[in-house]
Amino acid sequence: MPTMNLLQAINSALDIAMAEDEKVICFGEDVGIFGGVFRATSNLQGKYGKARCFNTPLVEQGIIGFANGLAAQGSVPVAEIQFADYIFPAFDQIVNEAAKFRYRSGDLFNVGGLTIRTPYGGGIHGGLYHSQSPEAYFAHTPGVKIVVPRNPYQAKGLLLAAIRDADPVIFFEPKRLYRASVGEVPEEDYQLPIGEAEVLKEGTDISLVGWGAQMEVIDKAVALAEEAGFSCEVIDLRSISPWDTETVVESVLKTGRLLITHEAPLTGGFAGEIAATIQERCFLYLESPIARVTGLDTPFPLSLEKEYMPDHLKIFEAIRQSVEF
Amino acid sequence: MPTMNLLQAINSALDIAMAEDEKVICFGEDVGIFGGVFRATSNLQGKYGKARCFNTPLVEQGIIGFANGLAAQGSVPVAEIQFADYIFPAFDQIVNEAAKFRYRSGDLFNVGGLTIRTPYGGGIHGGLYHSQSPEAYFAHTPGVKIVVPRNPYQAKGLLLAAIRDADPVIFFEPKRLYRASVGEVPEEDYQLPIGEAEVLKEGTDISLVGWGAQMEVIDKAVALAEEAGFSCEVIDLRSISPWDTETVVESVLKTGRLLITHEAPLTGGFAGEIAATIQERCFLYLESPIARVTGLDTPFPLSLEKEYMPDHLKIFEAIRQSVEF
Amino acid sequence: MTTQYSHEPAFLTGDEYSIPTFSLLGPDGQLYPGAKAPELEHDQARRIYRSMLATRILDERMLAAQRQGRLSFYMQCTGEEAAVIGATAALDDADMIMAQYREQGALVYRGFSFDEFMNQLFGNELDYGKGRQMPVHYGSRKLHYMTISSPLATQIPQATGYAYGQKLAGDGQCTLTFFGEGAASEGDFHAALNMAAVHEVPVIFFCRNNGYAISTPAVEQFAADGIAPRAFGYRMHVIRVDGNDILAVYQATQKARRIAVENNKPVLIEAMTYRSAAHSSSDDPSGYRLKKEEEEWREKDPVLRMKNWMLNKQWWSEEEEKELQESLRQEVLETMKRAQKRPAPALDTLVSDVYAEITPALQRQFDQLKTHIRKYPDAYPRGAQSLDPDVSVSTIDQGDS
Amino acid sequence: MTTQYSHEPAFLTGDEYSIPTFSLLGPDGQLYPGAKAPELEHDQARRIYRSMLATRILDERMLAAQRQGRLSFYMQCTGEEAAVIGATAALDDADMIMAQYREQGALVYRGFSFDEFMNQLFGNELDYGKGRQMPVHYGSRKLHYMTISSPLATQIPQATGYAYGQKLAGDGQCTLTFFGEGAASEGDFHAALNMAAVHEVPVIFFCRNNGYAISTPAVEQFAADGIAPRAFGYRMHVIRVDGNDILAVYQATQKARRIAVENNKPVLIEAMTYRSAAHSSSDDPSGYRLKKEEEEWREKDPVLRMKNWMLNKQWWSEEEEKELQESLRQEVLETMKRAQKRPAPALDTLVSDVYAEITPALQRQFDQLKTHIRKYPDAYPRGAQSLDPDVSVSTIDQGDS
Ligand SMILES: Cc1ncc(C[n+]2csc(CCOP(=O)(O)OP(=O)(O)O)c2C)c(N)n1
Ligand SMILES: Cc1ncc(C[n+]2csc(CCOP(=O)(O)OP(=O)(O)O)c2C)c(N)n1
Ligand SMILES: [Mg+2]
Ligand SMILES: [Mg+2]
Repeated sequence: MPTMNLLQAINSALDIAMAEDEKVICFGEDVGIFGGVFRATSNLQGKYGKARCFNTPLVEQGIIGFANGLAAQGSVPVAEIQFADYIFPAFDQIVNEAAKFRYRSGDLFNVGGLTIRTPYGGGIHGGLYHSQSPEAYFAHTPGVKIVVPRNPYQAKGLLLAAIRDADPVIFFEPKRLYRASVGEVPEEDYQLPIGEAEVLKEGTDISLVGWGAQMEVIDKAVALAEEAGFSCEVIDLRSISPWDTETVVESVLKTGRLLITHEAPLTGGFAGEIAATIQERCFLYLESPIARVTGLDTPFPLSLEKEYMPDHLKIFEAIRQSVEF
Repeated sequence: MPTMNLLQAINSALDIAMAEDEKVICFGEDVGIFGGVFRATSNLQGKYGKARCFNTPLVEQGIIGFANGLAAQGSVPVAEIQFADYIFPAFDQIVNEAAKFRYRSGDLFNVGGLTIRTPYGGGIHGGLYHSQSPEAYFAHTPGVKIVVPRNPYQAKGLLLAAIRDADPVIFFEPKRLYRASVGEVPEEDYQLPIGEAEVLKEGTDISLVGWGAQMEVIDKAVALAEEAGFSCEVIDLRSISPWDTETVVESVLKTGRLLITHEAPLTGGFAGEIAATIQERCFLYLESPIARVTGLDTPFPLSLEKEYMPDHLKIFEAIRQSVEF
Repeated sequence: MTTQYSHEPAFLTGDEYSIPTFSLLGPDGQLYPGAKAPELEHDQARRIYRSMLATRILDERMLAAQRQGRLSFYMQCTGEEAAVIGATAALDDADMIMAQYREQGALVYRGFSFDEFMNQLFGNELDYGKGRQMPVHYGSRKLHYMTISSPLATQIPQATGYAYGQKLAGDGQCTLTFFGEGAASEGDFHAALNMAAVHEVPVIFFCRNNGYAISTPAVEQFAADGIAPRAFGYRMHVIRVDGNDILAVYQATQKARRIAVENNKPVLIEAMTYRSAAHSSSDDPSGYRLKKEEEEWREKDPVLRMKNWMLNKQWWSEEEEKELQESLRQEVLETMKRAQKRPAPALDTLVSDVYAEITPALQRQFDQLKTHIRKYPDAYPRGAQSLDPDVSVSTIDQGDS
Repeated sequence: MTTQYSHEPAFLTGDEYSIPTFSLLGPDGQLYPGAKAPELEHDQARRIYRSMLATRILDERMLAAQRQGRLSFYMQCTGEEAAVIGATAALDDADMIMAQYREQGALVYRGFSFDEFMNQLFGNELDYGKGRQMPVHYGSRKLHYMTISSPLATQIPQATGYAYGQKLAGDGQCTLTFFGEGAASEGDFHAALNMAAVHEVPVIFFCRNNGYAISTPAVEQFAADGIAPRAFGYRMHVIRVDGNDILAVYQATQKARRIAVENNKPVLIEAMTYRSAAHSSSDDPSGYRLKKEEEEWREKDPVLRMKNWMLNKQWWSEEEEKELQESLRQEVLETMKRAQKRPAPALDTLVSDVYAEITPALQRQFDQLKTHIRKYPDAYPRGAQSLDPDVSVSTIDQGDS
């Protein structure tokens, strides 16, 4: 099996989707000949022509508005927003339009073909506007799905599933891992399921839940924790919306403890939703408070990024506190 | 003391703020001579002139962009977004700009003078786009404050505080109560504190937390609950951001049970944040799972609005379940 | 373009270029001297006129019904029938229309039945939109009419995208999007026109400049002479047309369609017209505009103007007029009664269509809701009846209250 | 405006009006025949030229420093110094400038010291922005230069609002906002210009049309002949100017300022220029444009052009040039070293300025963080040193790695 980094895996997924279905159309700022500022769309314009892979003017609300219309027409747009920090001008087209298109029309029309790809997350010295993790904003929006892959293999399989999914999907790509994460990825077509979490490691003392780039951080924390004698169960949520409640419930019924981690600020972050749901579903089984290890309730900083990030040490400390509660 | 409805209370607050400080400037779609589609800005243009109270072109991102600049300059803009459902085109100017203005500049510049007023909520046969309660989207955004009044007295005192607050504030007005809620409101200037919840009623079996129009619904539910023998403590959060954690913690430490209610969809709604925080802070004192009574995870409907709404019966049932857990 | 240099610091002021208004039919229903009517066959002309009249009467009756409390909300097309129907008639019936909300005339023209209108207005079980949106949010897949969405201007970049898809599909269709001069202030408008020009998309941007956005007059909406000059900013074909002149609108849109479909170029049309009625049933214009102004525009009424033209051509008669008016009124009444009597959509429409398939979490919420409704059927008469048609509930309020 | 009628269905195509480019100084540094230089005193001319040179050298050195790994990111103004500095020099020093990110020349002109630049670039304890934003996000309250924000075009409607406040304050100031031709595609641009025209706001919209938005060439950004024709859509004063011609930019902006401040009218200026360097230190233009094109533009270099003009006027000499270049290089080096050595901002800058006062919840989070850092000082050298300057931590990585 060939080895790919996360960008190559995404490029491979796009290539397969475009080759298979001429309705698949990729566009966004600088995605044309340049292949995107991260090069995720490299060579696609050359292979499939300017009509199917092109630069757009610099206007996110237009990109998603255009994509919504294109999807309603029956095409399969894969729109790129250059950084997740710049998705907000398109917020109305996503939250009021894409998410409500099918519902409001009684399914006369839908934008199920739509996929929005966007790099998210910190740890790259990006400061306020090249680091945000806005998944929770969209998780409060019934009608869109949200997917976050943790490595190249996941990225390819989940992106192919997202493009073919019958609903609009926002696909958040952990840009810190674009080149850093390398792994075996099949050359061929395959899909991974949307809406299903994956248990990466079984354990008995505590369940750790995360997604995307945070899974790597969890792994490091688990190494410390296991050394300290704590047995951890690790779950990659993969889909934030819909999220796989049952897998998490089942795990917590077994371990009695739960820790959730994300980079976004604590308040209103998606860990809150998970905690609220699990305390209800597993009330009698919880042996300690559900812990959240997240970014601070501040904008994303630069010089003190290390201090801000929910790293393996913070997770490890929270594991200890939870188990020793 | 005169009697006012909620609109009159808001109008009175704006009048006082504009009379006191000529830097206060009110604008938005139709707020000029017409006084806004709900008439909250009635007579202000006549009294203070077109330069200080005016119609804007129909562009929410422009309204808030303009307001941000005006606030940075030292003025005190009070911008109206005609319906909270239409705040999303301004999402970037709020979340990326207003909320981060002070932080990113190291306090060289800030938009503390900014207040955004907007009517929110359901129960008026408004369907998808005249009913939304988007407070949770903003609650995940450090740097803006969020205030929701429950009645005319609160509305006037909180709005005056919001206008004078050193930080940007989004002021969500429960439009269902605009004319329906009537009460005594002082003619004069007064302020109510932002960031402080109010305990409206003490009780011993369960704490009920809500805000805005939902407080009226809670009252109805409490009437049923007390009849059934359950003693309820009622808390109006008033500010969603920052929210008064300590008051809720203190209450739950006493009652051992918590129910939170809002109109917005369940998943990612602000009740999740409260539940997550309280299960952590009050873990050993909780006698039953924290309950959330909210809208469904769907867009806001029309014909079946009654079925959708988190009404007094749903709250009453949840109280019963919680106490009898 | 080769750059031209100048060595004088001269500012253009925006008044360099004035865009004339294309018009054929005068307010009296006579062609202007020198004006030439477009080719318009007898049948087509009658289809157009009947649609205008049907729209006018539907609006009159439904506003009255709203006033009687029979429905919660209504919006009239009154005064703008020529703009909307003239444009629609110039399209191919399979071209996509993405409208704002005040364009029911387009649907009438394409054959949306009064029953279909009423089902939406009353949000009953037959409403294609399953009773989820406010009245006037029509949509029809078979008539290529995109379901209306309340947030303004969002449909404009969507129209660009839709038409881009049509171009790739190569089926020779185009998209026409209607919007008001107020909505044209939104950022989405700018995005839509620029992208359409850059990507050479067969889309027609049709602006109904009716002078007001709710209470805001056009002079507080923009400083320029209307919307048409914006086309210069995108290098886009543009024409301004008398929106109350059905022949001019028809011909301009026909030509625009040709530019769109044959040259793959977007076109902007600005139709100068007037919102003769209130913004909606919730609005009262007396607070912001003069009766005199309204009366002046009534002189230019587009329906009367076409009627006179038809009478002149002997393509129409007063008897036909009377007969049609009566039968339309009758039809409105009957279809309204029918629609009002129909039950609300089934309870599961509350949770279907959020996603293509219901999610497990939402199914859970729905199951809880059903249990709750069965416990309190009286409090949720619609839901209760949907769950169990035999249940007797104290009050059923069909339609909106 | 009185309506003009036409009875022919004629479409305008967008090519009706071409906007010339105002220019005075040719590429050789000579005035064009017939061109008249604006009034520009010796001292002012030298201030302008020294600022251009300082900007050029700062950019050269800092890009080199970035290449050496001394800082994480950099963006050059190279090729656009005349546009930026010419515009700034035409303003009153107390006018507000709201820039995009490539306008460090404006700060140099107003007297931002190299120390101040370096503190921001290295995000150290003296950075006014407290090390929170990426390099080049400068701001200065005393120099009336709004702190840069990365999201594009957001500053444009803010400039309209800021200038509206200036108008109400009646202090005779205006606001100038810089933006790229790419950013002008954003919805915020449309909102800003329209609102400024409607509300008669003293704001100057200064577009640096440098041909590219990262890799996207202007022809894929808009179909029109540049940004200037958009002014027609708002009925706004507009001028297009050779952006590499300092005299033309200076004079055009002076006149624009008069229109803004004296008539309370917004003005759009489009400066035709070229981004001679890469988009940023992260970019490599060889993937999307030809060396040949870059070379052609190097012929039109704005700094050289002004230098030649200054030499001709004997307002400048090669000796002065050499001396200034050397001292500037020296200064860059020294200030860079100084800034790099300074510690990072104190730990509490992580949580201050979110709100005017820290909230109890954030204080709680911060207290927990401090406890954690004290437990693992080696993992957080900056935070640990800030908490306890005496602590010895294994690695301190000042600057960005
Ligand atoms: C984004 C958004 N903002 C505000 C509104 C509220 N609103 C509904 S109609 C309207 C006026 C629209 O005016 P115009 O576009 O001229 O259309 P007209 O009503 O004149 O046909 C406003 C402000 C809305 N529906 N959507
Ligand atoms: C809203 C937003 N979208 C995308 C970006 C990413 N981005 C940064 S600079 C840039 C190109 C800007 O081009 P232009 O406005 O022409 O300015 P120039 O770089 O040429 O000076 C892009 C796409 C951003 N910063 N903000
Ligand atoms: Mg209008
Ligand atoms: Mg550029």
